[in-house]
Amino acid sequence: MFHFVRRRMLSSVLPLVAVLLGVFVLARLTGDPASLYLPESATPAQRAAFTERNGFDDSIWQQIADYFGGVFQLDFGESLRTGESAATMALRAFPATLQLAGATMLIAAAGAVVIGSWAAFRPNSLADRIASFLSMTAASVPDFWFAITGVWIFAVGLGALPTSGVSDGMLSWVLPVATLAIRPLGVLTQVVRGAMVSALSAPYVRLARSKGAGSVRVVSHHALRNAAAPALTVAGDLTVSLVNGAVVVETIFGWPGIGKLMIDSITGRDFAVLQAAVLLTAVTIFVLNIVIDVCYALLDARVRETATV
Amino acid sequence: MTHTADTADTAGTADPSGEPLLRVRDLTKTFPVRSGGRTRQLRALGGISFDLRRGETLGLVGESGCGKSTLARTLLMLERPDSGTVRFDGVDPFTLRGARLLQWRRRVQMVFQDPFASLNARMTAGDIVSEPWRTHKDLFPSAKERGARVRELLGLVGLRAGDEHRYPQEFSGGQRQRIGIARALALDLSVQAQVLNLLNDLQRQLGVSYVFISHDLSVVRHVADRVMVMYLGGIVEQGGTEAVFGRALHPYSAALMSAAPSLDEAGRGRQIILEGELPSPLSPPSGCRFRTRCWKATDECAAASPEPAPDPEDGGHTAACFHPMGKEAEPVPAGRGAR
Amino acid sequence: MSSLSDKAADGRPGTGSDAPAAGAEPAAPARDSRVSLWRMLLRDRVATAAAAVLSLVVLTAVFGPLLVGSAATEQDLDNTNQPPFSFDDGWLGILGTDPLGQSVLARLVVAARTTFSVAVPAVALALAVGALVGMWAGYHRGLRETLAMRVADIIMSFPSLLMAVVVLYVFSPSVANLVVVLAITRIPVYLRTARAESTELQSRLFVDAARTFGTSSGAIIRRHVFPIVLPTLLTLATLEFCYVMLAESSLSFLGIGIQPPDVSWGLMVSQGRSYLQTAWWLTFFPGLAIIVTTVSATVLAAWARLATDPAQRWRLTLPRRARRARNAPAPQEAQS
Amino acid sequence: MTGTVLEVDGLSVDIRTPHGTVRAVDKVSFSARRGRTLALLGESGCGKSMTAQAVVSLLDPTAEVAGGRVLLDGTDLVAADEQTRRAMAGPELAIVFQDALTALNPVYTVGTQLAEPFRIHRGLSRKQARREAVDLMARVGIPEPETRVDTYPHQFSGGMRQRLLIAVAVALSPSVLLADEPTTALDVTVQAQIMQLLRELRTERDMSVVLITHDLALVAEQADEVAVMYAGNVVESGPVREVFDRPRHPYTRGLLDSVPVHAARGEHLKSIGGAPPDLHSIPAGCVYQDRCPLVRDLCRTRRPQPAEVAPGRTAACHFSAEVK
Amino acid sequence: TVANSDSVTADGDALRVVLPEEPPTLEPCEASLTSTGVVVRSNITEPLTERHPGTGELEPKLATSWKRTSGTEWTYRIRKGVTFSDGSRFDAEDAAYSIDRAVNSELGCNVEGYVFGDTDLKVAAPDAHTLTVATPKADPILPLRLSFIEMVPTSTDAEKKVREPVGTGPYRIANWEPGLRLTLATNKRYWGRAPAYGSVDYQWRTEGSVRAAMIANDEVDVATSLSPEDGAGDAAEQYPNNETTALRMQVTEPPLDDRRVRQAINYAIDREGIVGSLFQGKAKAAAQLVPRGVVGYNESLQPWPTDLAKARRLLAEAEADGVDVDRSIRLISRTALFPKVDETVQVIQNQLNDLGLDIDIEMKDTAGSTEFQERPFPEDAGPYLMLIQHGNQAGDAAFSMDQYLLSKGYQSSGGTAAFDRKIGAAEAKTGAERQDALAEVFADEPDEIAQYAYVAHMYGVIALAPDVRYRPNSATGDEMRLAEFTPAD
Ligand SMILES: Nc1ncnc2c1ncn2[C@@H]1O[C@H](COP(=O)(O)OP(=O)(O)OP(=O)(O)O)[C@@H](O)[C@H]1O
Ligand SMILES: Nc1ncnc2c1ncn2[C@@H]1O[C@H](COP(=O)(O)OP(=O)(O)OP(=O)(O)O)[C@@H](O)[C@H]1O
Ligand SMILES: [Mg+2]
Ligand SMILES: [Mg+2]
Repeated sequence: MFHFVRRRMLSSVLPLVAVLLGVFVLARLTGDPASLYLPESATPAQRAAFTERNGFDDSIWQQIADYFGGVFQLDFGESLRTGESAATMALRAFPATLQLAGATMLIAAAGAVVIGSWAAFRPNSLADRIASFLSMTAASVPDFWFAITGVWIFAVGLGALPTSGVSDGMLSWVLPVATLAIRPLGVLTQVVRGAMVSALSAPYVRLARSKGAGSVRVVSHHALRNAAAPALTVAGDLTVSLVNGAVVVETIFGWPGIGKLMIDSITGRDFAVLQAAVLLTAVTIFVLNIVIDVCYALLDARVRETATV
Repeated sequence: MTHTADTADTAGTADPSGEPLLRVRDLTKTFPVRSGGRTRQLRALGGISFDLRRGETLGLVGESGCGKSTLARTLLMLERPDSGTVRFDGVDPFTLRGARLLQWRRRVQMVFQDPFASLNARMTAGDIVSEPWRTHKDLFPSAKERGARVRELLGLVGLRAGDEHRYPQEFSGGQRQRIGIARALALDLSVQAQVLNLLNDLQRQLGVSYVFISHDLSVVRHVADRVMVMYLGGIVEQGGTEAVFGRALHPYSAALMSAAPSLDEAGRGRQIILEGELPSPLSPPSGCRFRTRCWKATDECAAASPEPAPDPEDGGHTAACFHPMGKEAEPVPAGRGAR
Repeated sequence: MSSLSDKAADGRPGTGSDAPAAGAEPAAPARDSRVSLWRMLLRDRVATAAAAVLSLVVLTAVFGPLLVGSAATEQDLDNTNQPPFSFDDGWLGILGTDPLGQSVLARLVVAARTTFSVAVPAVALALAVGALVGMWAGYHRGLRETLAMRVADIIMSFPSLLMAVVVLYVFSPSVANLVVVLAITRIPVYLRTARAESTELQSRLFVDAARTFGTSSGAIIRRHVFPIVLPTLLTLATLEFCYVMLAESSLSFLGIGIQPPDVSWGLMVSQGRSYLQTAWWLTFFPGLAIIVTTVSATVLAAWARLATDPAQRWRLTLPRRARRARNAPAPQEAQS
Repeated sequence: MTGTVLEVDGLSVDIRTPHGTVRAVDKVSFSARRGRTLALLGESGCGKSMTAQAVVSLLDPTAEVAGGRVLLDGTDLVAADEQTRRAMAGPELAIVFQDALTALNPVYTVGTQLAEPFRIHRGLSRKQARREAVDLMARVGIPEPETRVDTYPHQFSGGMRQRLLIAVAVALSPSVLLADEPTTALDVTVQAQIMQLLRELRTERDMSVVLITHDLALVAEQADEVAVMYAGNVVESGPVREVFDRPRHPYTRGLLDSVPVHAARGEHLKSIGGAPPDLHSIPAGCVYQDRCPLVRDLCRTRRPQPAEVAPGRTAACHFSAEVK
Repeated sequence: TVANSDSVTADGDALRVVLPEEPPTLEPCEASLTSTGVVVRSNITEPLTERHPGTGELEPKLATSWKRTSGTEWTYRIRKGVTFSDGSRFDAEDAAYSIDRAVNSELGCNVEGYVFGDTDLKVAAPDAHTLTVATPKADPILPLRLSFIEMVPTSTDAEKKVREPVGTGPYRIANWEPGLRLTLATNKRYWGRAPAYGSVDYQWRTEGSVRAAMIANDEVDVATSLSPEDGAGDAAEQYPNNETTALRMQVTEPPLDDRRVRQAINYAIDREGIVGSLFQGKAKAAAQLVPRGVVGYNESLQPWPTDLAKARRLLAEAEADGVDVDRSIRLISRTALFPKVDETVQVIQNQLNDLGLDIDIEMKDTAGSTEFQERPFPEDAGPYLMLIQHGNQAGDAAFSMDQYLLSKGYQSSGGTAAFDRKIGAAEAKTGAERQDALAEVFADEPDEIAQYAYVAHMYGVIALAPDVRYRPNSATGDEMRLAEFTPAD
């Protein structure tokens, strides 16, 4: 297992470099930030000074070298917008996103496992159909619509929750997490249901029943672990998109996360911050993918032996 | 329990004397097995040599996991051997490319061991049987012809009209096996209707050669001209069917023959029940592979591995054993599970 | 010994030389297991409804714009934000009007076409590329697999919004560019799934069987891997279809999505967002359209997945029918 | 009959297919006695596995019991509620499935799976159950059980897996063990080992074994009684020796004749012409009529019911006396 | 309702404000950026003089008096007894330093471009309470310009912009948790009257309806930049906000280089329709670039009437003269420029399409639109119309004209030398003459240049909790003076 993780990590180094390089190049394709940050009146000399100060006048190779040199020291430069260190800004915003993503996936996964298994246990029953319908609907609700409606119903209408912000402890989490979780919950429920339906008709389930195992035991001990792999793949993809920025939710609820930071730095052509944020999320995503692969291996001994990196 | 019939068709007549159709020498195949971060070599085939003559049926028997399927898969180029040579009509099939490879593919077919897994569950029986023609498009250009041909082939193996529209899981295990046979025959242009009572019927007419792999010794005895007995990746005994079945030289062969159940009490001799499992191919025993389970084993067996030696009375019957079985039934030591 | 061994002997003694060949036996009544999909669909009420809704939506997308003509862009500033369910302005006003006095119904209809012309090609493109590369990588394994997976990692860890902003900044927003952006960012989803399944399938015996007749790897992928992976991918695609519609609306929010006067459901939801308090219908109906369309597509995909899998097909029989069958007289008793 | 633990009486099983419901098992009756082996013998597809699955109430969702009783020590399992059935599954009634090689759950160690019956029925702790699992593994002849208990199914060879499944089945010393082709995928040496194991366990625990197979020789060697099935019907039953020495149903006769053991190499085997009827179109009258050498008009109209042809023997043939 | 657990609000002495976005920085020389200025100006830092949003008159702040001491020089008397919140004294030295830093340095301050262009100032502090500022050319409104410069102590970094400045204002920065909240506390050393609220807590939410919901849910006391639809209900207050929307036409590109086409566009736009339906009367159809209250506003100008027939006639004439009126024209604007910008753009597009032009909408983000909005304009952009919103924070039309009407103005697509001279002459005047001359420029623009199709003078919406008193004024959007908020009694 250790071997596997190490090899997997090594094989992620090059892609990470590619991501960093890609961000560098792509960001620069969006135009010169000078016009955004310099006053309209800026003289050519001022423009030149700005360009020089930010190193935009060096040859592209020099810039790339400086950039990667900085990356190794976790120095991404300073934000054009705020003047702060880009790395600081990214590191400050990231925990909020991770917490949000973590809570969301926890709830979505738990809900999906319970609802999905329950629906799969009696395929085509009324309960199954209702659960399936609801999960499909959940998967297609526009999130900002859900969020704003939620704010007006639960915060303003019922007064049960704060509208937004992070200052009300657990209550502050309810609406953002609900908004974020609704689609993953819907999608995962469908995946779990599908996987459970097949797992429940597998020969080992019949063997378990022949030992006198009851329904709960059959589902929880036998089918679930076998059904976990496809659910894990999808859950991974969903988590990735959460880590990559829950822009809408962070924007609406004033949640100071990396998604909002990224979008602000994109619209603000704030390359340094963008690069720091992308590196942070990319590393997290790579780690996440490795964790998922390890989970596969933990779930199923056969994977341990055949896994290629 | 049968499994593989590698039907190698030569489209000629049986010619037991001439150059062998298939000549295999010193074939070895190991699989890398990863465990605990370490990669170990599993020796599935450890130096296999034999000839398959034209029009001959070669029976291949042996304990589960001894490498029979691996040998068949290697002959079919589904696995690449580590060393050793395969000559088919004097040509090494592993060097073939393009049209010549396709031509070769037409001539060698395999019926798979596992009738559950070797048929694609999403294809109907008809699709499965006609699948080879999708690669070899020249064979039956018209759809109508193909349909008729599929029905004919299915009929040959004892399925009925209308069955070509059914899916594998709607057939019983035996019927699935027959679909596999029909598929293997699909590329054989000259198979005619009403021929497949026994595989050797076909053989008689077409000179098809078979490598017939089976756990069912009575069937092997019935169809094979010659028999090879494998144990742990190596051939321990080979010879004419009657010679081997009549008087097994190698203790393993003897145990194998004795273990087969028999319908009539008279034919039922003392069963030698081997103790323990096949030793791990990851760490085969030194010297003779069988010595760990052999009641005749001596120090000599651990020291050196026996070479195939011919039976003094029958040159075509060889066994790799230092202590071959004698002519008379030998007493099997108690505690060895004899019944 | 083993005489009626189904495994070995059945091929032999079961059919003696006296066994008639196929032609000789009276043709059995057609027991074609490929029951007409159509009939199976009609048997499943929910799936039928889903298919009907989906066809309606597709027809609307194709022919609807012809019907409503230019009503979708006919502004009427004296008649803005009219609530729905009133016939004062004729049938086009049934779903209310927007802040420009345009008919919400007409816009929904026109938006259906735009939405489809973005979402369908985007999903199809991502599906095609992801599935092909994924199946190829999973089938061949080794370096090719590692390579494809790492490329997928790269795309995944790239903020898709950045990609969108860049592409649309450099090439200006158009339906085609939108499609390309949305497609590229969603490729990994299909790629990973296709790879996982194809890795498993390539070791199956029926794939080996195909290899023995010299079938090329491309043909094996096409014939054995693809049909088995496809249902999973289609299920995924319906979910993605919805995702793409929503993603397109967030691009609209940033101003780099569909540009007015073109209109898509996502754009409608995004634009109506600021009127949630005063004109709920502006977001409700397009949101409903998205939900109804994806739910129908998902239901249909789930159904198709079962219907095209011979081993799963029985599930489409309702449990109620089964119970009735239990009480019915056995067929043989009826005969004898 | 004395010592009868399992009595199957008129059991029928229906399967739902795309073309309607078919009857795969039709009013099958047999009984199994303590300490004895009953063989259920029949051609592939004749309904043996269906019968076994119906007995343990573990039919596929497409199939269901359409009638009859399964009496286990007097309790009718068909009528019993889920609770009762579950309580009996394991300590009273156990089964080794035909698709045994895939029946072990690939993601759990064999130890966990072997321990499960003890955890469910005896409420043993994890540790105690593991102890029992190790003992069981030793009992079915798996070397080094202490280390192998923590390994996964795919690390075992086919023969060992088969033994593990038998171990699961006999864990709680059931009164009845149904073994559905337990050796199909195995070579004869392993088959012999497993048969020996079953024999020992049977004696040791005074079990009743129902051995399902298509292998006549195996039946001859292992079973005390046999029930021959054809197209979902039991066509003949009785003590093995008697049935094989003097079959009273033409199908049994045909089976015995087609065994290749006496035939010389290359010679045509005798075989039963034709194929079993399609389940969708089982003829009225005798199910064997299309392949029967003795067929008369009567056979085409009336289905023969199993009738006692000798003490302890039944045959379902109008002309059983004529069978040679 | 959930009690807000915020400690600062617990004593009831805090004002809670929600803004649309977090100030990227509080650097005073960036205060002409709306999101920075609204927090900083006159709250944390103060200028020498301050323009009264109602009267338009300059009022003393950190300067007690000022006068023109020569053609190009102005002299300020600096207020005594003022200290910065860090305790250091404020004197002319600091004032000179602040002006130097903002206008003459390489910092690239926003205020520099916004107010001074490329003019450099000569600043001197002859004694602790006297400040002189000289311009190369005579500038009658220099005090107005200088009122944009916030005073900082000499200890402020000269090389780098600062995020958290020290100032003389009634409040100081108490705590800034980036991304979360910004808290201001009263400056105990403040020279003026202590403000009513002991602390101010800023938060930010992008969605207007969420800001409105926060008011409804009593989570904040003040919500800014709302749109009437956001649902603030009775809490909402509308006010004319200084901003004017207009369509700038690229006068160099055919067919927009033809004045008849530009006039046709002007005739085709239904301003009353936009104002009436889209803005529900909360705006005023515009005939010029600045609203009432700005020096130079011309009372007598009437918006262009909507006359589609005439517009079409003009267009036909142009076409007859070989102008390629079929060329497709881009209609560019910025997302979220003002509430309902999307709708406005669509209406305009629709009306221009009716006229017979081929208009394509392109909504861009800030960076993207800036490129088209400011000189140097992108080459090969083709003809385009730019929907802009201009807010004259200074109260003098000269600021608008320099940028928007001069032929080389940073945001002007062109003009004529004659017109440039007219503007120059008007800007050189003072007093009532100045008003008339600037008004004259606005009156002549449609005939001489017709670079713009003015759309509307805009209104802002602010929501206040019932227990807060505040009267929004035209400057509220850019400079929200916290000292003007008082609790209701
Ligand atoms: N792909 C593989 N990787 C690792 N080991 C393998 C692989 N294929 C086969 N083996 C091992 O090689 C040996 C020979 O296997 P093979 O399938 O040839 O046996 P067999 O004689 O056909 O057995 P059976 O009678 O059960 O079919 C076994 O120990 C098996 O575990
Ligand atoms: N899903 C199904 N659809 C249609 N027919 C089925 C299905 N499952 C089983 N059958 C049929 O039911 C009959 C009885 O099957 P069963 O599995 O009991 O046979 P068996 O006697 O165990 O055969 P084998 O020796 O091959 O295991 C067979 O004819 C089979 O074709
Ligand atoms: Mg094999
Ligand atoms: Mg069976």
